[in-house]
Amino acid sequence: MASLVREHSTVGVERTYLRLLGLNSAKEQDEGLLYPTSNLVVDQVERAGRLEEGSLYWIANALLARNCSLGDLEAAVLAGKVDIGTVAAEPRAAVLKMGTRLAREAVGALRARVKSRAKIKKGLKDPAKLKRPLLYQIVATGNIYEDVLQAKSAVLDGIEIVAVIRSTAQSLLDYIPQGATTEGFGGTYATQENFRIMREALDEVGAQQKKYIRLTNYASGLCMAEISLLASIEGLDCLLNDAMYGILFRDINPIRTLVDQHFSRLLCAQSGIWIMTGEDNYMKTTDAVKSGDSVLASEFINERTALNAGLPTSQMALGHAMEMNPQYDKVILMELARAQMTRQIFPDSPLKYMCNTKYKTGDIFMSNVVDAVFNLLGAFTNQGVLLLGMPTEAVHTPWLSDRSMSARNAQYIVNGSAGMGSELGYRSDGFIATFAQNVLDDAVRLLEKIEKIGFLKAIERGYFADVKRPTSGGKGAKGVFKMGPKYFNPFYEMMGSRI
Amino acid sequence: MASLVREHSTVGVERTYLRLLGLNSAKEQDEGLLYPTSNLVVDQVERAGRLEEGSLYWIANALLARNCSLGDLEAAVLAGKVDIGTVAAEPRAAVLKMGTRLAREAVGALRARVKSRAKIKKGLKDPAKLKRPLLYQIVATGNIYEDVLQAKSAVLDGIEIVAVIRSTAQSLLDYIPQGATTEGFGGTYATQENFRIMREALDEVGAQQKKYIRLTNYASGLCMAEISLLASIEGLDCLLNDAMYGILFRDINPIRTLVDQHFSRLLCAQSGIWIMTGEDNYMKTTDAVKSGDSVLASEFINERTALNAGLPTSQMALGHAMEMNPQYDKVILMELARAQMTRQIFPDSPLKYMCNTKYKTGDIFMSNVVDAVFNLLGAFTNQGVLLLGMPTEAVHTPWLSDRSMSARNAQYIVNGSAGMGSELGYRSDGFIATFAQNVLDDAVRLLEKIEKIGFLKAIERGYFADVKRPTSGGKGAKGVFKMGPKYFNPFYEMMGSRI
Amino acid sequence: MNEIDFNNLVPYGDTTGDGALQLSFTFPVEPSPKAQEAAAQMVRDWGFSDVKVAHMSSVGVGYAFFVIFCRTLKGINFEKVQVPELTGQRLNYKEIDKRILEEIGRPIRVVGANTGFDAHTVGLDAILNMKGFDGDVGLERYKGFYTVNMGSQVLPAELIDRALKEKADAILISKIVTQKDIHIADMKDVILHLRKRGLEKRFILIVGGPRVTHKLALEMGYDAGFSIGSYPSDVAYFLYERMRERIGKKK
Amino acid sequence: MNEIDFNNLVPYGDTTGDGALQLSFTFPVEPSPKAQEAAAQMVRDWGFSDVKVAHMSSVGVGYAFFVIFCRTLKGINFEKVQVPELTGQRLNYKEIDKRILEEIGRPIRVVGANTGFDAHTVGLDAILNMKGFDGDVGLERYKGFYTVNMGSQVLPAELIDRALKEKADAILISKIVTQKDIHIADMKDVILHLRKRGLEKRFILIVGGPRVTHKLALEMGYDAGFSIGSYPSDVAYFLYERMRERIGKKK
Ligand code: B12
Ligand code: B12
Ligand SMILES: Cc1ncc(COP(=O)(O)O)c(C=O)c1O
Ligand SMILES: Cc1ncc(COP(=O)(O)O)c(C=O)c1O
Repeated sequence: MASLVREHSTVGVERTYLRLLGLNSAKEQDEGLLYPTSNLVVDQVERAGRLEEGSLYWIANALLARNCSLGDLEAAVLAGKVDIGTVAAEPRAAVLKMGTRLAREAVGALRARVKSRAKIKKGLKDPAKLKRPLLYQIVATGNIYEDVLQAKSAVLDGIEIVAVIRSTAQSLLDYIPQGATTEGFGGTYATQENFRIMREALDEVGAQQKKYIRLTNYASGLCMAEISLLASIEGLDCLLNDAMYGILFRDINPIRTLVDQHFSRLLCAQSGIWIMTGEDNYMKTTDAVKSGDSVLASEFINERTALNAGLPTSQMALGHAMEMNPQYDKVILMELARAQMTRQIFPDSPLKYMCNTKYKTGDIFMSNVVDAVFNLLGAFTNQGVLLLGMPTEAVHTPWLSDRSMSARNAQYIVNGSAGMGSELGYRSDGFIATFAQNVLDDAVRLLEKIEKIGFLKAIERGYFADVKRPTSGGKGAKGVFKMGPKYFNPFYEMMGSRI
Repeated sequence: MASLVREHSTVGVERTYLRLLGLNSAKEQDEGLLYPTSNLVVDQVERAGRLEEGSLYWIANALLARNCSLGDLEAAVLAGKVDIGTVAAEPRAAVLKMGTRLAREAVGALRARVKSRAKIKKGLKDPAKLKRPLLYQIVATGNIYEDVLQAKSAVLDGIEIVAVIRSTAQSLLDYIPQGATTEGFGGTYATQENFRIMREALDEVGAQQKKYIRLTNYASGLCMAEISLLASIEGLDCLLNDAMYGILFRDINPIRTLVDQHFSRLLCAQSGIWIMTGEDNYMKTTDAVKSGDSVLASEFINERTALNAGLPTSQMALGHAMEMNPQYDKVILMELARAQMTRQIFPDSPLKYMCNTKYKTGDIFMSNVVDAVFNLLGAFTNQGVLLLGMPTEAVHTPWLSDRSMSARNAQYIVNGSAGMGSELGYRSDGFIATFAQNVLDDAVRLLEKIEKIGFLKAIERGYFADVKRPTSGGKGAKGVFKMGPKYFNPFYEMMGSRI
Repeated sequence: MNEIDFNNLVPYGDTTGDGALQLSFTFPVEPSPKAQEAAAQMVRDWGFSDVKVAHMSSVGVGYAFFVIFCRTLKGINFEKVQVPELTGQRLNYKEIDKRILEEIGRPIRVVGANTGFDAHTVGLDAILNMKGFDGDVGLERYKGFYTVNMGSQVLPAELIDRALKEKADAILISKIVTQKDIHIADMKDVILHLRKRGLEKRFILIVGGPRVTHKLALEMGYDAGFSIGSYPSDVAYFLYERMRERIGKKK
Repeated sequence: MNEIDFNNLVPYGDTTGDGALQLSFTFPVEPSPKAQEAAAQMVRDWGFSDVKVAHMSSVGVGYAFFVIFCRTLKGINFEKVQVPELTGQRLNYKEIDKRILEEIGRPIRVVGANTGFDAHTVGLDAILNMKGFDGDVGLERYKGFYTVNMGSQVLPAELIDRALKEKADAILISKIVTQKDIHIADMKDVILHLRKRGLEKRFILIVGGPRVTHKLALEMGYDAGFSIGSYPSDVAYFLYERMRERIGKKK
């Protein structure tokens, strides 16, 4: 895996470098669509067949050639007055010098932003330092302003992490929409401006509550690394980001995913962003009782790739979920076994534990009861983050009142059971211990098999989620390229990549 | 206490003896009221100043004097043709012989009834032998026929014990209404015919389900012993019956209560009826966190008085409840501590554990969540009977759908957590253990204080529920009398009283 | 984002003006496609749109239980809703006590009871007894009140006799059970007894309980109604204000 | 006990004919006696009686959430409710398989997909894939079916092309997301595409999903709709019956 990442770059990563330099504007196209400058530039470089030196190189080159500021260059690109791909090549040494300076300044600027956020945090109580688990809810109206109302409402009801769910089609878009958006499908577009609006709102309500409120979005899909960057700039705290989710569930090219992901995680590492992994998804399409081994194996893989990007364990919110059929006998014991096992295997991770969704029905009263059990198991086993369930899970994206009910449910149970984890111990030869041990054994066996054939082969053969994905197939494959011998990328080193 | 019971009888107990002989008819009075024959007779004997020999004596006397069958005598009483109080006295030896024969036959007949019920039970699975906890729900429409529909519904939803809640005013009536009733206030009258109708309905639905369904009512108030008898005759399985409830919460004379109760429990003992005690009530008027000691002390008192009546521990469903304010921190741990403590102190009792009611609000969604926690604690700590909560507890007596929701809640949790009790152990120096130990220590101190001054004094001084009740005061005091030197009562001995 | 229309205030689901609400009920027929369609049609006949039957399941004897989501455009003109509000400022007990002793010059005398069959004393006790409610002490604790709590199942005649005997300024009753509107009947009963004896104006009349609103209380001829979550100090403040009016210190 | 009136079937709370139901909704105003009165009045304006506001609490930003219980006399004439029902007997997979091979003489060819943006494949997979649903095996397992599952986010044109190529007897689509009635729009879309190409009658058309009813499916031009809790064998039986009709074995 490491060598794949060392040898490849992608259009997504290249665009991210440009955005890191500050190229975050967009150009209005036909039908009012706003197409990002970073996409324009990478398209130009690619068209010119120059991508194998890297986009940073050609930007530095253009700056030298035109002897202008980055701002001027950006304006010229937007005005259609310059094509970065066709600017004449300057002497390599000068370009590298310029490029290194640009990169150093960019990384410095980002670090400064991160520091300034740290100040805001300092003035407030940080729930993550005071308690486990934190309470997490989603907003998903499609309209960022309505989202703001709902997010504030959630916070006032006791929520500590707000996730803005993205519009459905976005993960397969190969660019990031621009500006504030008010129409979405099952969620709200992830844009820099939407991030900013929501961040401001949460800072405001957090200040009222004297409590730091975390904001989450998705660094996933074809713009994984770019989203991580915008999230770093706008002060997001967590990002859904998974080693295999895109490959398995969105049919995105495996190499594209691995490369984008490495840089996206480097960014998270330096910005203090928690990654939240997506193992819950394995349980949506298979029987959760049986998928314990793939969940655990995936957690180990996510952990490994995150360590490669320099992410400390404390920033790895590894995912798991309570998704077994509530009608099974002893289902609560099985869920408890899995939750406790995961806690013990990853003691320092702020584990992200997700409520039951698949077996929810329109019986909103029963749904609320299943969530109560989830809350209790989550609190008892000291999970890091509870993704709270909604009584109307099987009906619609949450209404204001659904979120409020869900929060009341969690508040009662989490406060009422505080300290329970240190009160009770497990019988060492009981049903729970045996169940957990079996999952662990199965996962180890699975990982050993994967180790033998290699990660990409394992994916090709459908070891995860019963889905087979060839290494060369999938969406976004065209945006992957082998770095040329002269490829220029000082970022990995500056940001402490271990690959 | 024991000597009080040995020296006193009451009109309630006397009526019970007559009913035991078979005098269960009633006479129509003004306004259609049906006044029981047993009341008529005791009134006659009392008016004649003959009560101190006991009602059985005078019935035997009348039979001898008139040389007729009991049926004829009953008809004559109903027709107003005879006054048992004024029938001339026959020779004592003959009366005693006749009385003894009557009593022996009566007890024999009752035992035969109990045996014939045992046969019905034998053909079915008895949930009490297969699992803990059993699921208990109330019906309370006021109309016995609507009650039947709702009780069957509950059973089909998985309920194993059905309680018919009595109409409010009934506990202070000094006679038992007669016949099927269709009007009640917050409940349905307890009558022999209503018992029969509900028993038949539950036997029917139980047979369909191949499962024995238990029926409960209240042996409480001024007709405590009579209800126990009718319940024995009609095959009820459990009775709410408490050593102090009537005294404290219904202001019934203490001696009346103790005497009635002893005979009522003798009946329960011989009929295999579980008594269910009312300790939950202490928590309704005081803060449940603080009333742990009086609950536990009362359980010890109920246990002692039940043993006096020959009730085995397996028939003592001692009561307790989860009634702490859900907003307290660690409330779930405190409730768990109390539930587990009670379980360990009374390992063989089918403990009756009651859901939270007092802190329920009109937020039916949250109410359902509190019930979920109750169900889990109840199942985890292996309680004998769960009195299931209702989402609409703070709103109205349960609708059909409320009961169904409540049952779904319990089914999921009880099945899902089967065996949990043997999976987890308690830390010996933890919050839970300490909390439980303190309650036990306080209760022991309270019992020691009571022992010093005596039970009646403790009641007079308000040791329980902050209520003070003088020994000579309260309702039904007039119906208590000291047995004369010639008082005749072979029942105690025949039924194995230990007093 | 839409503006809130206060002239036609509709429920809010997740978008201003969406008029979204939830219903649940049981039909006394077996669950079936026909039952589902009947439920949906009935809800549409009631005037709701976008009717979604989210859940249908069998309840016990085979009745059909439904959870339904729907919308409405028919809101309420919020501007025009009139409701008498208890204006009572909230003061703490010491301050109220001080004012009573200073301005009224003697303790206010109150007699309280649960009338009718109602035996739920917790609410009345919370207002009257020493201990109070949720940290707010009861009237008994005030120097500014003389309190008699007659407890439960008291007849109106007994209550009035006692109030006269105690020279009470105010009568407080509690109504918790509401089945078949028994609380309304019992509230009326007390008023009728007072009227019969020509005492309608004699006492400040207060009623409390979970289904009692101030509006209902006024309509029934009481001076105030206190509902869920009332504190003794709310009641104390109201009584203090009324007493000031009675002795002519304020109109 | 009252008799059930099927000509005016009303909800059942705890007494036949009581018409009892539960509502909940949120008002975009602070909780207050005025908000409570407004909520109660609105529910009365909707035609309900005995309106009990059981609960009012503040939601997040200070909106008022209500739980209300009330009654209605306005039921539905149950006798007159018309609903097409899927008559499908329930047979097990082996029996259906046997009949298909005997009576149809060849496997029934089906192509399935999630159309539009919908990526929820679990429901469709439950019907089509080997594994099936809740112990009931999927069509892929039958000898009597040839099954193609195109997965998610398939365009109508692609689906139809594939169905033609596979010489399919039936097309099965799944619609799970229902926000803004997208499931209806997507269902229409497939029909329009078929119509444009003159293929409306060519395939047996089946649609499934949690908010799909058989009635809705028929109205939209499909042959059948399958909702929550459908089993592969239900679908298999329906297809077998339709195929018999198509080959003229049954009218
Ligand atoms: C505790 C309780 C009991 C206890 C009462 C103990 C006691 N001494 O009070 C016991 C176990 C004895 C009991 C018995 C019964 N109960 Co009960 N009980 C309850 C319960 C669980 C809590 C009530 C309570 O204490 N609330 C806490 C207090 C603080 O709240 P509150 O009363 O609303 O008071 C506040 C305000 O309303 C206001 N307020 C109230 N009174 C007053 C008076 C004044 C002057 C003022 C200013 C303010 C004020 O201020 C208070 C503080 O904020 C409720 C369910 C529930 N959660 O509400 C059922 C409930 C009230 N009971 C009910 C019933 C039916 C009964 C029985 C009839 C059942 C039976 N057949 O056996 C019996 C008979 C009682 C009778 N004769 O009235 C029903 C009533 C249904 C209805 N809507 O009509 C309820 C709703 C339960 C249910 N869903 O079935 N009950
Ligand atoms: C699992 C799941 C997912 C998984 C899907 C994995 C997969 N490969 O299918 C993942 C995590 C990917 C996902 C993503 C999203 N989801 Co989703 N998801 C669910 C969930 C939890 C369960 C659905 C499910 O699998 N049910 C089990 C199956 C067996 O039931 P079923 O689909 O109803 O199928 C049965 C019948 O309907 C019928 N049937 C169904 N199809 C067919 C077809 C035929 C031919 C036949 C005969 C029968 C038939 O037979 C089946 C068996 O009985 C539901 C919530 C819930 N509990 O319902 C939300 C839910 C459906 N999702 C929702 C949303 C909004 C999304 C997202 C848009 C959120 C976002 N912005 O990221 C995304 C995007 C997905 C997209 N592009 O469509 C909403 C939809 C809201 C609405 N009413 O419109 C729901 C209701 C959750 C919610 N409350 O917000 N989701
Ligand atoms: C890691 C990850 N990314 C993304 C998503 C969201 O889906 P989409 O691919 O539509 O953005 C999920 C959903 O659970 C996820 O776990
Ligand atoms: C022992 C006992 N008896 C009776 C009752 C019922 O009340 P009443 O006295 O109105 O019959 C209860 C209620 O909890 C009880 O616990």
